[in-house]
Amino acid sequence: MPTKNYADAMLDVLRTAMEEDPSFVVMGNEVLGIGPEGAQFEPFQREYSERIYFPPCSEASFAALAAGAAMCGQRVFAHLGLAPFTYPAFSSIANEIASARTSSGGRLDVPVIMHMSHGLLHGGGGQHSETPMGMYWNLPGIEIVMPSGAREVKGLLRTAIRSDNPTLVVTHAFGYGATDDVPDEDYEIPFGVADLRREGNDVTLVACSAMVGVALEAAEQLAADGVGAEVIDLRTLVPLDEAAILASVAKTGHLVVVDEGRLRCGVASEIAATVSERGFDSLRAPIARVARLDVPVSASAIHEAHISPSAEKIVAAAKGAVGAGAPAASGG
Amino acid sequence: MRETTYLKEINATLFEAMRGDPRVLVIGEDVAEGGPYTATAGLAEEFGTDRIRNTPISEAAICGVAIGAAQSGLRPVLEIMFIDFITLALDQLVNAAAKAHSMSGGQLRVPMVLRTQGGAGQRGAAQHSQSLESWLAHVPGLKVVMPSRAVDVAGLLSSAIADPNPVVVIESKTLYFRRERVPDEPEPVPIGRARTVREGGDVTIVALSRLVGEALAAADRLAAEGIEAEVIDPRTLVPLDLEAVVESVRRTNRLVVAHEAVAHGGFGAEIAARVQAAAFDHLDAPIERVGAPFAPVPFSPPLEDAYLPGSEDVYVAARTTLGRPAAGS
Amino acid sequence: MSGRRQPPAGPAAELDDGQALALLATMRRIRLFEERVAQLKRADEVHGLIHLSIGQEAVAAGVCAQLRGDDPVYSGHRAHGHAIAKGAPLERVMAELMGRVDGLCSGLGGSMHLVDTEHGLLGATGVVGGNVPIALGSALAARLGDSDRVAVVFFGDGAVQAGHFNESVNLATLWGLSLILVCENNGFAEFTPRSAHTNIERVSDVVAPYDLTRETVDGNDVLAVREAFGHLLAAARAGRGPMLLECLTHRVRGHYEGDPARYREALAEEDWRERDPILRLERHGVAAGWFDGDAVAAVERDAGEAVSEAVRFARQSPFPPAELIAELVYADRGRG
Amino acid sequence: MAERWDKADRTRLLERMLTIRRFEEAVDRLFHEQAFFAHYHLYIGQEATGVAVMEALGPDDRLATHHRNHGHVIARGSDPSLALAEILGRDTGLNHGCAGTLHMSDPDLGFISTSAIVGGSISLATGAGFALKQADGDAVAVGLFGDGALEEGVSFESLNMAALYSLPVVYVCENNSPGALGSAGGGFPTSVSAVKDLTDIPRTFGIPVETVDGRRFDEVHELAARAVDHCRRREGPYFIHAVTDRWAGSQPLWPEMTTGETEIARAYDEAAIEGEHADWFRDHDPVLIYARELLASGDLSRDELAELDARVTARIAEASEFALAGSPPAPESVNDYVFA
Repeated sequence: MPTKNYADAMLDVLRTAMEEDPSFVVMGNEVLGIGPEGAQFEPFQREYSERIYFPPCSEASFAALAAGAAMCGQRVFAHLGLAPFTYPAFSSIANEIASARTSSGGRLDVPVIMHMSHGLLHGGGGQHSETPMGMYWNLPGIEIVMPSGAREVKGLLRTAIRSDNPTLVVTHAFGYGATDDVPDEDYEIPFGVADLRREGNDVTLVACSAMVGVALEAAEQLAADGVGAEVIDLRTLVPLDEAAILASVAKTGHLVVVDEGRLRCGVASEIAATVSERGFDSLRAPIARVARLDVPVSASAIHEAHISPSAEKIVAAAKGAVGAGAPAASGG
Repeated sequence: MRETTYLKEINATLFEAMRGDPRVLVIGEDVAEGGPYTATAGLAEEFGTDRIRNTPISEAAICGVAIGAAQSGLRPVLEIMFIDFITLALDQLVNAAAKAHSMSGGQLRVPMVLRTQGGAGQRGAAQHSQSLESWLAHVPGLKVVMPSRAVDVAGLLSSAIADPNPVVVIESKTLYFRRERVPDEPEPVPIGRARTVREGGDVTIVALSRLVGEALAAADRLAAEGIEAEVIDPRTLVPLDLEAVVESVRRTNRLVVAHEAVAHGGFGAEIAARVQAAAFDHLDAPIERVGAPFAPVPFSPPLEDAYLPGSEDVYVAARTTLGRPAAGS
Repeated sequence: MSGRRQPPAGPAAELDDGQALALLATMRRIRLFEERVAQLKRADEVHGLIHLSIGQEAVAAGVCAQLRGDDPVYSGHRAHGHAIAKGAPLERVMAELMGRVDGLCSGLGGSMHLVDTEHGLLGATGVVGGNVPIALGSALAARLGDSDRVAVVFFGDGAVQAGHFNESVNLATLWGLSLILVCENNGFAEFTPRSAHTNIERVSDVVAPYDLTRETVDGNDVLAVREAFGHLLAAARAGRGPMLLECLTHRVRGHYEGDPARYREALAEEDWRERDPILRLERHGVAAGWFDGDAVAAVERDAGEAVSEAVRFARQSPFPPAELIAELVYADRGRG
Repeated sequence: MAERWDKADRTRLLERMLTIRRFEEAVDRLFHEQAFFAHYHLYIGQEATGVAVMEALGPDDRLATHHRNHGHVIARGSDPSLALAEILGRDTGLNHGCAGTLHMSDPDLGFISTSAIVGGSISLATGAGFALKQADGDAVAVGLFGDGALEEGVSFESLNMAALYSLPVVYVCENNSPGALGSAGGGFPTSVSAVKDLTDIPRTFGIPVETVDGRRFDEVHELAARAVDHCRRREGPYFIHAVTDRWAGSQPLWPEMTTGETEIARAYDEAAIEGEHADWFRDHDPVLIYARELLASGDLSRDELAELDARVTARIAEASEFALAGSPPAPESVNDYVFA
């Protein structure tokens, strides 16, 4: 199977969409991130120059523009940039896109594909390092996709483009160069179906996006210490595969939720609350959340490491849970 | 004791703050005319339109103005007419106000207050009814308060204006006009302290804003059935007085968290996640969360009524957590 | 569109020899500082996204030379030059870029978020145009405090396409605040030429509906920048504002360090020597007899030493303690 | 252009304007009878603009309207019964009661999502124009909004992009601020814009723009037809600035029918025009202005006018009955429309 990076995987899907749908449009600057992979866009750009737009610094407008076009049946892949740059577009996303279908009584579909890059950038500092999924998923009406690798990028993006709902496809800003074995042919990964990446009997590690890799690394370390960790890649946050998490917790009795977003009111909070409610009888120890510390991101590498979830922190949280020692319930 | 309303207390607090401190100014759409709910009525007459500044419908810019004014020594109180419109100012609030102190290594301070109101119940449909406190609580650097009664809105707004940080005061439009009796000399309400509204030993109910009243109504109904509920109003979401909740749960061993916002990803999830960690061995039953379903706020009255959590939902949740489900639920 | 309004008459900007040399020194310091930063970035000694203003030094120098220490200044992601020109110590700027505790922001802000309240630099933002309304707030504070401080905000031409820019111009005009908008129009918004972002060629035309006082100058001519800004500043100081100064300039480097900048042609070396604002002032100053070749060489030598010293200073400064970040979330040191 | 209309056309157009007027009066009446509760915005005083713009459009054109949408939906031809049922939150309404007054839309007639966020309709219409330009054909997009929308940043962003990409969007700014509370202090068009002439904003972007008296059907229609034609020919966007005197009964925040319901006899009987708002009925009411034109041209007799009014009134009475009789949506249906 060919080895491809995120950027290849995205281009595979975008190319197919361009071929299948003559009205498909790509809009956005640095669609494949701001790293060296951006160069991979060039042949694609030459080939489809008529249907590729580089919009002005007008996030509010071009998010709504993509949605307005979607309401007329056109599919636009709108790359909104880094996640913190989507704040200027928040009204368009929250007020216009998320509620349009409900507000029309189901008479209007908004099949817009919004794409953004998220995560700690190793020096991105305060305004370039956001992972605000805790905010986006408190917003009914949008499907949220967080691929953990190039293989997932390809399958999930394909599903997003075919979805009749607004989708938010969130790739890690550092991931574009990450490679995987990715088939050449098109395939879809269904939404709402988590991927059991590793089996284990002692503790469940739930993660998405780049944190899946970190959780797998932690699972290796735990295995060396005799703790069997099960790793679940959520793949989509909305819809969320609660059943997969609950089934795993029923087996292991212990849960560590890993998230690169912030702790308070983050993705890990909702998952912890849900499992503590619906998996109450399975749980043998408090659920631990390993998430980003609740502070603005500092430009300092030391601070960034201090606030980031890491394999070491996951291992400590998992051991804390399994050992039923002190509850490991804080972030960072 | 005197009779007042939540809205009158906001107005009176602004008058008091402006009289006491010439650095305080009020900025917002239609504020000089009093705003749609008259929260700022009369201020322009006393303090002039230099300090009570009407603005264009430009939420992003006016939030930036408040930040810059705060960084430069003023104490702006910015009104965003509906919390739904905070989305338009979110970049300024998240990327600038919340981070300025930290990013500047402590050099800058942003002592601004953002007053806004949220909640449904007035048939405002999907864009004028939301409860978005969880988003704001997700942003480190902001403090977030959510008063549930007149005396608290006065106390918390006053504390917010005095605070050296950006504070978001989320009012409830459905509480504005309710008549309340308050002491003539109310106690100050510090940011970060919960209030035990009702004591009880059987179940703890943590409720936000409008749901405090609903929780009390549920508690009365439970009391009639021999169940004593303790009702706690955190009043401040950030920083959260977690200890008050955990202390109560250690006694009652059961917890219901109730708010009007969408339950999924709501502030209730945060409380539940923290309490299950801090009081795992004390919980005798799953924490029950009461919140809105995962759908935009619908317009139609029966739909909106069904959508909005109320005392019935709190009651059912309390019965459930006690292992004594209400009939028919 | 209605014709451009004439800038208000202000006192003519007198320039003495010392001031001319000071302008040269500021530009040279910025240039050498940034060239060093580019090296240090490749060596991974400075961190994060780095945006250099090489080629645009005349704007920072020409504007800041005339400001008072208490005039609030705001900048964007390309802020090194503005910070240095406004008086921020070179070594503390360098330490900030290297993430050290002696940096301007104790290492928490980094390249895109330089703040130096002591020298009136109240903020730099990584959000395009995000500081324009904030600068307006500082101008409002000056007005309400009966101060004649003038707020200045630097931004690139890309910021003009963001909605909050237009909202801010409207507000500033409506309230008549002493704010000077300084646009560095380098023809590129991030990676894209201006023509791909708007049909409006000049930024000064964007604000035409507000009948704002506005002026467009050659931003590579520090004397022109200084003179035009001097006129605007005098009027703003007298309470007449807001105003816009558009400086047409040229960004030599890519959008950020590491940007392969394949989207445009590099300027030929010869053309660049013609336009380089530093060489231009050197040529002009020597010809006009303001200073001689020795003075020019001394400026370059001093700047080089200052930069080397800044690097030495920054390297010996420790990284900030991990706990600092939690302490600085709230001004009252409380945690959320 | 006026001569292109025959008697039947002009009667139909007046009927449509009057339908909006009677519809809005019914909305206000039903609100005061507590048949519904919501923050609502009436279109009274702007009927000629809405009807003229819709008349210039074809069936494939797309529209984005805003919080003051009732008149646009009716003018485009939606069934008043379904529209009123929507405002009353009934399952029988255009949007199953999910939209109400603020978000009402009729996708079958080309409406996309109706935003109640100021400036939202400008950005969504720009998107519709983007899609229509990509598609074959000559359909155009229309964005309807008030003058306040030009204070929001998203509007500038959208106009810039429409000009840049040469999108077929007709922007219709209905400036109803003259006479409004905010302008009392002397500011025009609103108290909170520094722009002396709003048309300078689109002009800056190179978008053709014209101001028109929004009370005059023929003038608005002539301009709208030109604007639509410009967009059909794919020559880029066009901006219509239609100025109406704000209906005297309207308060900026909460509408009040201080003018009372319109007596159609005011179209011909000067004696019927009296009271505090006589000026408005005499000089500014677009429905009466058009009715007077028809009476003067002989297209309509007084009896025919009375008959028309009776027909419209009966139609709206029927709509009210339909709306009131409609069943509310099932509470569970709140989950039905979130996702496709």
